[in-house]
Order: sequence, then C-alpha cells, then structure tokens
Amino acid sequence: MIDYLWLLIALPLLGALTLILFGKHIGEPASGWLASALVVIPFLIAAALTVPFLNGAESETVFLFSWIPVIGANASLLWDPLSALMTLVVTGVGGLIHVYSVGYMHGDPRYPRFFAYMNFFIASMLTLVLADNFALMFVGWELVGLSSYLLISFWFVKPSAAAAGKKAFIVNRIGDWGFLIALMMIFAAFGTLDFAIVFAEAHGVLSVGLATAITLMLFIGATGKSAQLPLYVWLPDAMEGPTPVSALIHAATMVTAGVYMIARTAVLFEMAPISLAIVATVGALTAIFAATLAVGQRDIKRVLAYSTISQLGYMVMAVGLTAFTAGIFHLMTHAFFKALLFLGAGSVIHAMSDEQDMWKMGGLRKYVPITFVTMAVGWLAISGLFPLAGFWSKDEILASAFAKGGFFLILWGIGVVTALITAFYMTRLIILTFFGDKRWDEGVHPHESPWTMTIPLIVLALLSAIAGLWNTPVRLGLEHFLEPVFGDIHQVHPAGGLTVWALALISLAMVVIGILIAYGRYGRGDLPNEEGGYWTAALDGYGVDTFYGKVIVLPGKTISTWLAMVFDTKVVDGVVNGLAYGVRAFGSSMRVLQTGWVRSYGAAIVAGSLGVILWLLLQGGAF
Amino acid sequence: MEDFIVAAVKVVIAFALLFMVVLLIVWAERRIVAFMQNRLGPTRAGPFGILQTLADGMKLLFKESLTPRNAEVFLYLAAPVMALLPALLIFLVIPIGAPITIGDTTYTLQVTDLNVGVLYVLALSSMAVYAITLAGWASGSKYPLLGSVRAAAQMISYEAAIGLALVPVIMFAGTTSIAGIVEAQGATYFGFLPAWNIVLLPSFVVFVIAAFAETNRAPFDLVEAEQEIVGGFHTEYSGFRFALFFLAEYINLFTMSALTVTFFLGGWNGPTFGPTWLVWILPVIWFFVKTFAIIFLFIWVRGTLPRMRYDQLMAFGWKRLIPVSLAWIILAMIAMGIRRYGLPWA
Amino acid sequence: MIVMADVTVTVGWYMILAAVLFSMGAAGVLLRRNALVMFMSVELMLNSVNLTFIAAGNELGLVEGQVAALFVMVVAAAEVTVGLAILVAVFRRRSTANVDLLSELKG
Amino acid sequence: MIEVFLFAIFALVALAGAVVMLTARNPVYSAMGLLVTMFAMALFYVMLDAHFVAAVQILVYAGAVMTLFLFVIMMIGVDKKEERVETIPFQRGITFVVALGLAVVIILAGRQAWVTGSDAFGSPDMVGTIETVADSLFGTWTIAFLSTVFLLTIAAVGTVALAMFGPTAVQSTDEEEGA
Repeated sequence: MIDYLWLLIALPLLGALTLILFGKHIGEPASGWLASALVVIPFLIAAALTVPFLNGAESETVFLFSWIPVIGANASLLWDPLSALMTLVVTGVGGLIHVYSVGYMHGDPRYPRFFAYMNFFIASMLTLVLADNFALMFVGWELVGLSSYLLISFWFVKPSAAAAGKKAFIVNRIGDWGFLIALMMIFAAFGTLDFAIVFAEAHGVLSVGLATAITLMLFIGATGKSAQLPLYVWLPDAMEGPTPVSALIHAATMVTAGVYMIARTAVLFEMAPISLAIVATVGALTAIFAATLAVGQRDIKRVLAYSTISQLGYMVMAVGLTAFTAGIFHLMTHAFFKALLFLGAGSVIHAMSDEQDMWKMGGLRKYVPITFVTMAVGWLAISGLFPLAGFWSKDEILASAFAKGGFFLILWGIGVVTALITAFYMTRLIILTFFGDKRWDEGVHPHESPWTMTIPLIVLALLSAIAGLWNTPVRLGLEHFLEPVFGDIHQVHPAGGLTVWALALISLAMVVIGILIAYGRYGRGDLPNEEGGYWTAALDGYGVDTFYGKVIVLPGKTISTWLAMVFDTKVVDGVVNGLAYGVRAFGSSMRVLQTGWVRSYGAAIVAGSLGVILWLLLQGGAF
Repeated sequence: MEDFIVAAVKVVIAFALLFMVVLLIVWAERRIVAFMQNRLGPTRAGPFGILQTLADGMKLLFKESLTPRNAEVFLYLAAPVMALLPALLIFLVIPIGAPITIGDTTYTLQVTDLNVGVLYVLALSSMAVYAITLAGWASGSKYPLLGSVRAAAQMISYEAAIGLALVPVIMFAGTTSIAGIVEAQGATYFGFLPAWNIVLLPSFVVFVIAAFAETNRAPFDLVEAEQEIVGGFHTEYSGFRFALFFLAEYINLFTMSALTVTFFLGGWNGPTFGPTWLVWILPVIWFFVKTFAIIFLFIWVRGTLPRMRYDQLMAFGWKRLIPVSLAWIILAMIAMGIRRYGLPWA
Repeated sequence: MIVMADVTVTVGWYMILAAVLFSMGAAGVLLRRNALVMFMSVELMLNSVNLTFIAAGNELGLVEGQVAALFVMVVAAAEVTVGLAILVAVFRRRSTANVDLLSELKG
Repeated sequence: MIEVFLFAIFALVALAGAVVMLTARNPVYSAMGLLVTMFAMALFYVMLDAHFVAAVQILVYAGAVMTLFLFVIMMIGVDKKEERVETIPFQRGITFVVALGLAVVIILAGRQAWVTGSDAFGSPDMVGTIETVADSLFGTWTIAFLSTVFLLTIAAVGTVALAMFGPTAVQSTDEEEGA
C-alpha cells in the first residue's frame, strides 16, 4: 500500500499536465471535475495510508529514484504522522476548494488553466510536505512559490494582480535566500541533506552557536513563506488572486509551510534556545500587529488576509515555544476555519457581483442563508468560542506560553490581547456583512451560490466545529498521534489541573468581551465614522509598504538604474567590447595560419604529432 | 627439397597443359561457331584444321610489334604480361584429379591447396582489370581508353556477383579450400545422387552469367565491340603482344569453366572403377569432360545471343544478379540452418 | 651470406620498414597536390600501420593483430569510397583535382 | 636464412613502390607504385602467417580500392600531370624535416618499447586462417565488427548520395583560380 505513495504527487501533476496541454479540449465543467478528482483520490489514498498510524505503525521512507545521492538528496518520500497530517489537510481542504472553484470560476475564459495551476500547486505542496530531505523540500518550497505566483496573478490583465504576484514572489525570494543559506550550512556541517541523518546526528555535530545560526536562517525562510514580520507584506496584496486561491494557498496550506518546516526541523530548533525565543517573539508580535491591522480594513478579503497573518503568528509563536503539537494543531484547525471564511467571503463576493467593500454590504443573511450560517461557524471558531475548533487550538498555545513562564508570560499577554482583537474584528466583519441595513449599490441582486460552492462550505463548517475535539486537555488525540515525530523533543505542555481551566476562562472572557465591544460599536444601526487617524493608517497598512518602498525599493531602484545606465554601458560593455576587440585582433593575427592549403594543415598535424611523440619519448626517458 | 621439386614439376605441367588446352579451345570455338553459322571453319592446317591456332600463333610471333607514339611505353609493354599472369596463377589452385598415392607419398593433382583458396581465386580474377585498364590507357588512343573504362566498370560490377554466388558454396562445403569444396561434393544424396553444388541452382546460374561477363565474352563483350570501339582495349596492340592478350583471354575462359566445374559440378568427382591406373586417370577424364561441356556452353552462347547494350549490362548486374544472389544467400542460410538444427518448430 | 648465417628476421625489422613507409606516406600527403595521390599516400600510411599490427600480433601469438588490420582495411575502404565520391563531386564543379586550388577557406 | 632473403627482396619492392608513388608525375604511375607496395605487403602477411589477411589485402586493396582509384583517375585526372613547382613556401623543407623526423622518432620509440616476444599471450605458432580470425572476429570483437557493418552502410549511402545529388553542370572556376 505504501508503494502507492508516489501517486499522491503524481496524480495532481498528471492533472496539471493534462489540463495545460488539453484543457481547451476538455472544456469548462469537465476540467474542473477532473482536477477535483485528482486531488480527492490522493486524499483517499492518504487517508488509507494514515490508518496504520492510528494503530502505532512505524514511519516509512519510500525511495523513488536517485537524484543527487552524493548530497543525500534523492527523490524519496517520508511518510510519518506529521507529513500524513499535512497531506490530509492539503488534499482534504484542497479537494473541497477545488470543488468550490468548479462553481466559483464558472465563466472564466481561462478556466482549465486555473485548475491546471491549482493541481500543480497541490503537487508542489505535497512534494514539500513529503520530502525526506532538505533538497527535495526546497524544490517543493520553490514550486509552491511558483504556483502561488501563477495563481495570484491569474488575472494578469489587472495591473494590480500582476504586481501582487511579483511582490509575493520577490518577498518570498528574500525568505528563500535564508532557507538556502541554512541548507548550505546544514550540508557543510553534516555532509548530507537527508532528514534522517541530520536529525539523528544533530546533537553530536552541531554546537549551540551553529544550531542558532542554522535555525535563524531557516526561520528567515519561514518568515517569508508564512508571512511573519517583517516579510508579511505580500500576503494582503495576494488577495488579488481568485478567492479559492486565497483560501487554499494564502490561508490553509502554503503559508503554513514555514510552520511545518520549523516543526519538521524541531530537533535543530530545540538545540537553539535563542532562536526559539526569537521565533516565539516574532510570532507573537506578528499576531498582534496583524490583528490591529485587520481591525481597520474595509475589504472583506483583506480583513481575512491580516487575520491569517495574525493566526500564523500564533502558530509561529507555538513552535517557538516548543509547543510543536499545539502549532500543528492550530495549523490544522486554522486551515479549516480560515478556508471556510475565505470561501464564505468568496461566496459573498460572488453574490454581490464582485463587490469586496464591506461598507457596501450589509443585511445579507437573508439572501445568502447557507453562506451566513457557515460563516458564522467560522467566525465563532476563529474567535475561539467554546467548543469550536479555534478555542481548543488557540487555548493550547496560550496555555503553553503561560506554562513556560518568565519572559514568555509577556507573549501570553500579547496572545490574550490578540484573541480579544480577533474576536472584535471578526464580529465587525460578520456584522458589517450580514446584519444591518442594505448598503449595496443599485442593480446588485444578491443570490445564494450554487451547490458546488455551498457543499464545501458546509463540510468545512462541520470540520471547524468539531476538529478541536481531537486534542483537548481531557483527551490528547493529536499529541498521541504525533508522538512518533515529536516523541524525543522536549515540548512544553500546558499545566494541568485548575490552571488550564482558569486560562481557558480568561481567553473565553476575552473573546466574549471582544464580541460585545464589536456588537456595541457596529450592531446598533448607525455605522461609526471610521475616517482619519488610526483608521487611515490601518487602511494603509501603517505605511509599511511605503516605508519599504522608500528604504529598500527606492535605493535598490537607484542603484539598479545606475548599474544599468552607467556601470553596464561603461564597464560591462567596455569589458565585453574590449574582449571582442582583443579576440578580433588576435584572430586577425592568427589568420595568416589559415592558408586554405590542405597540405600546410597536414604539415602542422604531422609536426604536432612529431612533437607529441618526442615529448612522450622524453617522458619515457628515451634520451 | 623434394617438395620444391614436386611443386616445380606441377607448375610446369600445369602451364604446359594450359597452353595445350588453349590451342584446342581456339580451334574448337572456330569450328563450332562455324558449324552453327553453317560454315566449315579452318580445315587446312593439320587434320580437321586442328593446327590452325598454332599456325596463327607462329604468324603473330613474326609480325612487327608497333608502339603508338602517344603510348606510355612502360605500362603499354607491361599490360599484356599483367593480363597473362593472373590467368595462369588462378589455375594453380584448381585440382584436376583425385589425389594419387605412390608408395607412402600422396600427390595431389593440384599445384597448391590454399586455406583461403576461394579468396585467392577472387583476388586474382580481380587483377585482370588492371591489365585491361592499363592497356587501354597506356595506348594513348581514344577507343582503347573507352573500351578499358567499360571493361573496368563491367568487371568490378560482376565480380561482386561472382563473390556473392560463391557464398552459398562456401557455406555448404564449410571451407574455403578448393580441394575441400571438391571433396565435399564427393558425397551422395540418397546413396546415388551426387552431392554436387548444382543443387544451388540460382548460385550456379548467377555464377555462369557473371563468368561470361568476367571473361568479356558474348553477350557481354562490349569491351571489344568492333562496331562501336573497334577492337576495344587491345586495338593498338599487334604481333606477339596481341597474342598474349589473346592467350590470356582463352586461358581465362578455360579457368573460368574449370572453376565452374570445381565449384558446382563436383570437380573431378565421378564414378571410378577398374585397376589402379584407371582409378587415377578417370577423375582427370571426368574433370576435363565437364570442363569442356561448360566451354561448349560458352561457345554456344556466343554463337546464339546478341550483344547487350552498356546500360542494360550494368542494370542487369546491379539490379538483377546481385539482389538475386543476396536473396539466395539468405534462403541457403535458412536451408542450412534447418538441415543442421532441424525445423524451428520440431 | 656466410656472415648472415645466424641472422633472423625479428619483429623490429618489420617495425622499421613500417616506420619508413609511414613517413613516406606522410611525405606524400604533404608534397603532392593531386588529391588522388594524397589519398594514395594516406592508404600507404594505413598499410604500414597494418604491417605493424600483424607483425606484432605474430610476435605475440595473438590473432588480434590481424583483426585490427581487418578493421583498418574496412575503415580504409569506407574512407576511400566516400573520399573519391567527394573528389568526383568536387571535380564536377571545379574541373580540378589540385588541392592547392581548393583553398577558399583561407583566412 | 631464406627468410632474410625474402624479407630483403619484399622490403625493397615495397620501398620501390612507395618511391614510385611518391615521385611519379602521373597519378596512374603513382597508383601502380602503390599497387606494388600492397602486393609486397600481402607477401609480408603470408610470411607472418596471416594468410587470410593477405588474401583480403589483395582482394580489398588491390582488387577494389586501387581499381577504384584507377577508375577515378581515368575519369578525372588522367591527362593532368602535376606541376613540379612548389607553390606553398617552405612546404618541401618542412616536409623533408618532418617526415624524416617522424621516421627517426618512430624507430626510436620502437627501440623503447620493442615488442619483445613474450609468447605467454597465445600460441606462438598461431596461423591466421579463416577459422582463427573468424573465432576472434565473431567472438570477442562482435560489436566492433557490427559497427563496421554500419560504417560501410553509411559510406555506401553517402557515396550514392554524393553521386546522385551533386551538381550536374560544370561551373567555371576561372575567378577562383585567378585569385
């Protein structure tokens, strides 16, 4: 059975190739269903392959073919509970989003191409997740970046979409630079990139300083992919892509790659406490920073985008706290409810004829009932209301921070405040969208989405509601499931007994307070005037983009211009022209030898062989 | 030393035999063609005119040998000798009778038996081209040159056919030694049918046709087509030098016939009986009977068929004979395979 | 003859002969302008190499020397056919076999 | 004893043929010279017990290759005697030095690595009959043998292509020759 593991990657890849080559002939609904099937089948295979882990089966490595064996990089796949979980999330949520897209992308002129890219993304993501060495992981890492770029700028005729795609790609490159350096350092230290060998020998080979350096570089990679401070700027812009893309890539799967990578290299991070502290701090700061930004957004998708950044901050904080299980747990639940929220937002946008400004919505609950109900579940889940998924996973992170104590109590505080803000902005989103008066433009007739879009919403709503029950303080299901992966790692565990209940109550209280404040502000008919001051700054993303533009992009542009206009024409061209001139002069002087007479060439050949024989004779000591 | 003497004696006998036989063949050809054309032919010199050839030869010896002004003298003089040499040398490997045992020593009626006999024959027969080409060129005259170029192309083309025709023979005999090939034909099929290679009929036909071309005889005698190019390559030769070419031509005719017999008609094989001396003599008689039968065939064809056109000649050689030979080689291979290893499904 | 009574032909004699012939072939390639004669000189060089192969094979009692010579012959035959065909093609275009006149590729 | 005699005679014949080939103004004489050398080679091969190669030498070189040469000479070069005036500067001198040097150096090299006749490799009285050569050719060297088949096929196809698709009209070469 494990022999079929390669199908997980091969099937979506096959779909991508088929749709790229023959998409036009396959046509509109069929290509969508084909793509969906080629994600759902891997999900079923993955599910079947995961069953043995529930009975305590061993991890397995499936060797496909030799790639660069000398650096320990082969096309071989690692199948352990962590990659199984990630695979299930990627293919499960991905499959639902594919089905959703069948309806959502209806009428798009490049419909088959969209599904080709989506399948390609799934294949890339599974490569990343299933890789058993850093090199293959890096391949997947880059491929998801590529497919993300393709999908963000899917509607490339819009200049903003094209620019957003470029931005995502370039910002990610900055992170990749860190990742690549980390890989080089790992190879330099271990002489191989194989996970198994690296993790097994890490304690013997690495000093704390080297481990810190490597993990910090890895973390730079993670900040790029998982949109942490300071490299988060690409994610809000990435909302220019189609909504299913935002749901799949920029909420549920790809952005969690950084978290997954840190969890996968937990052994290395465990050796570097300073790195861990930095990771946790960056995570917490990102969480609250993005949450405050989310409050000020008007675009429904940008709210969710900042919310995603904020939630990713939680996950990063969790892995920084060495609460790897909690991080992965939150990763999973977040995949469910954030995908749900994005898809719901997509459904709303769809209903509103591509209107994304929440100020032009309102009162939609009667027009899109299914979307409303499911989104409400997502709202409560992300806010962290008992007993929905978000409550359990977020609470475990906060409890872990509290349990770690000391400096980390500050992070706990930040997390709690973030929880409050989260509840606030999510309530704001729901109220502005679904409650209150109709504020939409003339000629807009909201309607419920087709079943292909609502069914994924319902399934995700169910998952958002119950997934949290897998890992509760009472019954640590996920913890047990991931035991083979993190068994040797000293994870921080929430304190037992009354403390955990007290902490839960505190965060629950924060959630309720957040919801109530939001209700008080937005739920009573008139909308407050949100102009100027904080609101303008938040809409502008606190001017971070402008700042980056001035500090990084502008000098870069200036230098580039100088390089292009002065350095290139004078120095580079000068060198090239000089070389060409030199070669030509040399050639002219050598032309004399090119007599065109075969016989003089022959004389040269014979003379040359004479020389060679003479030299050989001298070497052999003939004279 | 004894070997040396035996070899020398054999060579002398062989050459003497060749010259004798040539005299006979020339006379026979003239008489037979004459009969076919309802004439009498030479009758004056000797009984039935049998000494006519000798008389002609004497006449040529006393004629003046002219050398054209434009001739390349050295090659002009060398060419007739080069024509005669390979003709004589080929005969050295042909066995004309069964080995004779006197006392403890066995003497083969063959000057020498070479392990690579067939290759030797082919190599020497390809040497004949040089004489013709050089004779034509060295004469410094246009008709001989045309004739020689024709001859060169013709002989190169038909040599390939001859070589290919001999491949099945070699395969069946399992040796390239000429004596070995003859001995291999001494066996019988079903106890009474002689196992001659004539069963390889397509090979035999191809070989005989190609032999006509190799010896420049009708219907392939374009090399010396009088109506087109006067006398061909030897137009400018006269006297004794011409006699040498003439001699070489008829020796070639005889050796080619002898080779046909050797390769396809069982060589000296035949029924032997009676006292020892008769057992020795009979194979020689069989060999000559068969050879003269083939020579008669040559003469007969000459008296019957018209000359071919040059393009017909080349097309026939390359597009008919060689493909047929190749196909037949494959068939013969299959047949041999079945004979040795049984049917593929058996 | 009396002096040479115990002299035998060793492989070295063949080697020296082959070396001389090879050098003569090389000189022919370099001296002669007629492309045909240049080809012949190349053939002479190949032949001299064959002689060394067979002499060495005979000395060592190996049949491989002869096999190598056969391969050389095959290659030489192929080379001659193609070379002469090229020569004829050149002649049809340029009416000359003099390689000195075929010097358009000069610098 | 007689061996030395034969070697001397054949070597002289071979060298004489080579000299004729090298010096004859007329390519036909060059061809004849080479033919003589090749016959001498065949005789050497017989002396060296390589009977099959000797037969093939005559069959291939004398029978086919040289005939082809002669044929082509008749077609294209027969009346054009080569000029004795050397057009390339220093070519004669260079050739003389280089060819002499080559001979000397090869002989010197041979003295370094003379075949010293350790008979351990095979049977010393090995005779190159068809059987022995074929054993090696179709056993050890099958792949090489098959590649020569391809080589010959390609050569045949190339020759036919050259003959078929070449220019039919003779073009004037006056400008080039004048240049």
